[in-house]
Amino acid sequence: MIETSDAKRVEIIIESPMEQRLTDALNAAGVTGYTVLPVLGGSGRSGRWSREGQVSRAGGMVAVICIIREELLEDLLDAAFKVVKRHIGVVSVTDCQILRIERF
Amino acid sequence: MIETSDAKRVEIIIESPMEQRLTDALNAAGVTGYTVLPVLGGSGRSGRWSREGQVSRAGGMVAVICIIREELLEDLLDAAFKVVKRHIGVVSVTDCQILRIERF
Amino acid sequence: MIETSDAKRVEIIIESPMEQRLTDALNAAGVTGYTVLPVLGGSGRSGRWSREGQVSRAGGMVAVICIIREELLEDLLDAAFKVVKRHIGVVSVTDCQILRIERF
Amino acid sequence: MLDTILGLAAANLLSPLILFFVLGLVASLLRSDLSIPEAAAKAMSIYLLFAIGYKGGVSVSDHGVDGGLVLTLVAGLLLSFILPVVAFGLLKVMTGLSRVDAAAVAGHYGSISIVTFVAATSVLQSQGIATEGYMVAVAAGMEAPAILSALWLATRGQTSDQGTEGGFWREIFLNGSIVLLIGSFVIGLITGPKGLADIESFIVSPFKGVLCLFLLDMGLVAGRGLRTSGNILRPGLVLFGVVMPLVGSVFGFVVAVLLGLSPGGAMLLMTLSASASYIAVPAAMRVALPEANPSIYLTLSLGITFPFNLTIGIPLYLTMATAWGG
Amino acid sequence: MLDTILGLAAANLLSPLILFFVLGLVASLLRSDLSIPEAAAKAMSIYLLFAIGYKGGVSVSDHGVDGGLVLTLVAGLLLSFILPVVAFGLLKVMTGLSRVDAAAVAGHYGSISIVTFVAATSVLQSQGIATEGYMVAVAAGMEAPAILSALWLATRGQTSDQGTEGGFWREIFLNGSIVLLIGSFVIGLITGPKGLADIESFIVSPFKGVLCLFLLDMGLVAGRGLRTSGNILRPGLVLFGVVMPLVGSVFGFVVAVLLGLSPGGAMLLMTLSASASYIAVPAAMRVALPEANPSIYLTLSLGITFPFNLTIGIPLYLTMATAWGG
Amino acid sequence: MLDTILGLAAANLLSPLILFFVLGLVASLLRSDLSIPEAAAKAMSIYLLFAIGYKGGVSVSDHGVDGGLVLTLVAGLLLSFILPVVAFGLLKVMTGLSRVDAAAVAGHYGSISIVTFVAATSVLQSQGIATEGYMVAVAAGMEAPAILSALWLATRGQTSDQGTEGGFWREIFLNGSIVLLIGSFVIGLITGPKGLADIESFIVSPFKGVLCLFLLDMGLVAGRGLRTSGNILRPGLVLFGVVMPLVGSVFGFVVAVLLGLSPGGAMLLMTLSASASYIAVPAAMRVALPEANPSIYLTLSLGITFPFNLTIGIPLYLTMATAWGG
Ligand SMILES: Nc1ncnc2c1ncn2[C@@H]1O[C@H](COP(=O)(O)O)[C@@H](O)[C@H]1O
Ligand SMILES: Nc1ncnc2c1ncn2[C@@H]1O[C@H](COP(=O)(O)O)[C@@H](O)[C@H]1O
Ligand SMILES: Nc1ncnc2c1ncn2[C@@H]1O[C@H](COP(=O)(O)O)[C@@H](O)[C@H]1O
Ligand code: NA
Ligand code: NA
Ligand code: NA
Repeated sequence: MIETSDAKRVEIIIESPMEQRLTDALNAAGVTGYTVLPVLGGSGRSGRWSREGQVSRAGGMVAVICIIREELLEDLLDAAFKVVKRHIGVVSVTDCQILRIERF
Repeated sequence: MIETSDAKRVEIIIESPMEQRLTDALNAAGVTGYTVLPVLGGSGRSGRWSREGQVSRAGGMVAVICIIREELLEDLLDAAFKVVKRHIGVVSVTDCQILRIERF
Repeated sequence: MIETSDAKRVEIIIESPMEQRLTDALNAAGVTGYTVLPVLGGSGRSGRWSREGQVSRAGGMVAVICIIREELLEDLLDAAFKVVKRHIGVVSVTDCQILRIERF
Repeated sequence: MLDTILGLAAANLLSPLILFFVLGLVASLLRSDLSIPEAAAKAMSIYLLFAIGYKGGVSVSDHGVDGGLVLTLVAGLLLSFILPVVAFGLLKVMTGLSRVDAAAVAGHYGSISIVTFVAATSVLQSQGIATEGYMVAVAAGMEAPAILSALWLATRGQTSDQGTEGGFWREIFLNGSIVLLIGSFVIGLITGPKGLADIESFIVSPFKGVLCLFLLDMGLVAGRGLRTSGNILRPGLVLFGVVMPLVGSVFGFVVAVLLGLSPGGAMLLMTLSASASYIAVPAAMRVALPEANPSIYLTLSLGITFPFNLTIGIPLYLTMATAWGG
Repeated sequence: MLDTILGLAAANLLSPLILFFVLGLVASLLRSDLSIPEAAAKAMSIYLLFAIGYKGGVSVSDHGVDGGLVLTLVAGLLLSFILPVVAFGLLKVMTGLSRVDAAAVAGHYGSISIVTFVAATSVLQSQGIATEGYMVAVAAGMEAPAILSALWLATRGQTSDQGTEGGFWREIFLNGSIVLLIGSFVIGLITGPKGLADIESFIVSPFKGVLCLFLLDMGLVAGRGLRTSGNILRPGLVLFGVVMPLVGSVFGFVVAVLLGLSPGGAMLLMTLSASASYIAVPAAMRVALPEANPSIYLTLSLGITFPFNLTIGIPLYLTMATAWGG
Repeated sequence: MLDTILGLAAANLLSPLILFFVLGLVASLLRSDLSIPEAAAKAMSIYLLFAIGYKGGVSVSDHGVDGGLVLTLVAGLLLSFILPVVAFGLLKVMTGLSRVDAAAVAGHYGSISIVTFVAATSVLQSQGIATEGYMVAVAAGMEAPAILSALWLATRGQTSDQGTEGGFWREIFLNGSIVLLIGSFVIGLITGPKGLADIESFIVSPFKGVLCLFLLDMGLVAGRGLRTSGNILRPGLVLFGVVMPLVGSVFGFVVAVLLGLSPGGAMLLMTLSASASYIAVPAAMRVALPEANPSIYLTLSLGITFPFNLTIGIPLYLTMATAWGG
């Protein structure tokens, strides 16, 4: 059977204007990769919004998914937190198994 | 180190025409927020579909992600289930850790 | 209360040109369904890319989410691995609970 | 008579409009990856609604509003209410569909396909046949009522427990295409020919070209539907998909005669009655009748009735309308 | 005098441009699901920037570059720097906004709304009033400086710790709309009327029609904002949203007189000073002043000031400019 | 002779088309966030394929189909098969690429870039030089065969184990751009000038303007590629990116002479042979040769060869073709 290895899946939902800063921070924290997903809309303490309601880049958000070796988690969370702390957004971490750990 | 708290990540894949009803139900169930992701296509018991194959709003689906405190899970699932029960779609729940629990 | 059942959530990030081949392989492996999410961009060993930088279908990626009964996991991973092994991309597996297990 | 139909049909079949639809159909049946981005398709449909609504309003402001508008609008609403009942009856006779599926399908045939309407107007135009500008308002009016009939047919006796609360009816009657069509119509009515002059080179000249691209996309979508769900189409269903538009067009014809519409107007009312919705109604059905199988009504409406109207129906209705008119 | 204003306002209010904006506003206040795909809206704004920048460049190449360009550009930069300070003062007097919120709002009013500018040019055009082609370059120049003032107003004393590193200023001064506007302007300047002839039927004839659809979308967005965040608009804020453009236009007027601009040019500079940004500045504020509440500045700029300028402001500024000019 | 080239090159370099490409290139090298939504870019490329295919078909229906079409088509297929072998040889000599990388790159140069082709036709048009309408069919024909050569070059001896099953070849030969180009060509052939009259103001007048915006996007994409992967471009590779188009154009020239094409036709065949794919081939390579590094072939084709052909190549090929032709 294919062997899998334990890892962490970090999902960060953040405002589009901060995307570049976040991914730079992630790279600085030593992650080997990440994936950015589009977001259609959402709701939170700062209210409800939807992609179609945006004239401005300001409004939108993106979801950044980053799968990492467990030992990297703390550095990543520190880096991510520095970027999001003054901003709206959500950070969640899930345990996962991955194939091809050597790639991470 | 940054401290994280246990929470639940609920992912609901549902037909676009039901999105508004679902998010209303979630709010009613007391969730503090949610995020809606676009879906390109998929397959299930009701067959295969793809975004580009849609002339009609009817066809598409969206993925609603809702991160909540564990104690809220039951109410959320009840609320979500009421909306999806007659409809196609998928509901899954994952354990996760989050930053800034005070925001949830 | 609504009863949930244990299942696995498999997330496969793969190049768009391979999407069809992957989903065919998943169907062959007996999955009852899957959902395809668009990807805006990302970064990995093969470098950084973004949707807007693409003239060509070649560049983009998609995220395929497949929720399955635990007993199906091995077959699915075998099938998925055959498709991705020569390609870039990431496969991760998470434990989850689902409603309406009978649909899977 | 017959040869006029055939002549028209032939001319129609060899027009760029139809040929691009066929191209799309063939491309997706051959599983080419040709596709129009969803946003572009939506933008084109917005353009078509905007242009046709506005031009309709302008032409009404030209000829002045008369009682005809109100009467025809009312007649259109009634047709939209009644045709689903007719369709439901036919379905019960011709197919083995469950009541819910039959009701959902019936709803589609009471409502209208705006692209079929647009194609019909562009045929009239190339034939130089005038028509009542307010027909676009009638088209908008006919979109929604059929949905009420469908729900009634589906839930006679017991009342549906969900989905049809207040919000539902707002969604139906304020759905994007109705609002845009009526809104552009009213704006055309207010600004009149002077306003049209301003934006003519945007909404008039490129119109047919955009319609070609849009029909290419319709062909792609219809083909995809036939490829993935064609197996659902039992002979009885396919037959219904061809017979129902003819029946609908007869209803439209009779009403047009009673109203004394111009040949052009009569032909448009026939086309509206003959056409089946694939936008407003499917969305409504997913919300209110989720048990109804969407593959059935979408494949039937898009894969059978739409192509039939586009190719054979439109020239046929035109011949009938003009034969009577003149 | 007054009746000219009213006459112009009336004519303006009944133009397709305004009416489609109103349609969008009404549709979203009624919670219709009418919407323009994001990609289509972005494509339209790219088209508008491309067309207006290019035409401006061509007209300059026609009349030759004079010192006016440089002087007016400098004056525009200064207005963009100063107006936020004025706005900040007014906000402190008229509203109870926190310093950060007030600074963020003020920044929007120093910067400009390109759609308001485009609407103004199309009014001038239909009035057959000529204008300095380089005003589009001035418009581009006025987008960013206000952001510096806003940050200074927000962080006087302590320096903001984050977001405003090198990358930030590149984002601001090389943001897409500035680059496209200036780039198209320069290309128009180089290729001149000969180049224009090549692409005229793309950037000139359909222009007004595209602008109608774009304003429809602006109406939808503004309406959505008012619906979801209207409650934020305390009377003081609403009043500010109407008074500030008037104040701004006076600044613009004075500067225009000092520069000796043509009536058309004066009217455009007034419109630029009166308009509030809703693209470049909000994005910058989210990065550099995340504590400022976006609902306040977006709703104010899009929901109050934009409609005000579009409906009442533009004819008013035009009357003032021409009254003085002639 | 030389001064004609230079004259043409200069005129070409100062055309809006090139300048907008340069604008895009500069903007993304400066890391501006200017970008065209993916859906809009795809819609524009669909528009260009639709318009150029259709116009080609119409012009053939005008002058009637002759043996030239078939002969030239066959010649084009052969060029597409052979050029990758030539490119592969050059790469082995000029660069240190692995066999797989070299084969993948070679495949791109056997196939074609439709935008380069479109730019060439619009240059011919502004020069008032006629050409064989069926060249668009030849362009479509040349897209795919090079892929076979590339796979053969990569896997000589051992056979690739995956990806190239039936489905693969359908993807290649029925890829969207081939189907749309051929389909529109055939429709143009059927409907002829009468059909063109219907949609002329959609596919003819705005054509050049759309092409400007599309080249702006190409510039943005090319610039992004150069910025992120420019380091991959060793001198040998860059040289190849300039030499190979020249070699290809000579092949095209010889074939054109043998076929006795018109100067316009010859220039287009040279352009096709000189241009490198960045749509069909990269996708095919990702599936069938995933080990080949996409940054190499995409950066080379988009960042070096495309700009070279657009700026220097096209006027050069035109001069050669006309010099011989007349
Ligand atoms: N509990 C949650 N679950 C999922 N997404 C959330 C949640 N809370 C906030 N979000 C997302 O984060 C954005 C900002 O949230 P907030 O900072 O609470 O305004 C929202 O628009 C949502 O897209
Ligand atoms: N096992 C699954 N994993 C992920 N998504 C699924 C699964 N089953 C169904 N879906 C999604 O839910 C939609 C409806 O599924 P169904 O109700 O089975 O037709 C499908 O089109 C998929 O997008
Ligand atoms: N650690 C990771 N977490 C999330 N996504 C990743 C990760 N590594 C790679 N990816 C995604 O997979 C794509 C290809 O990765 P690679 O094969 O490493 O070049 C990247 O562009 C990302 O979209
Ligand atoms: Na009907
Ligand atoms: Na201003
Ligand atoms: Na070539």
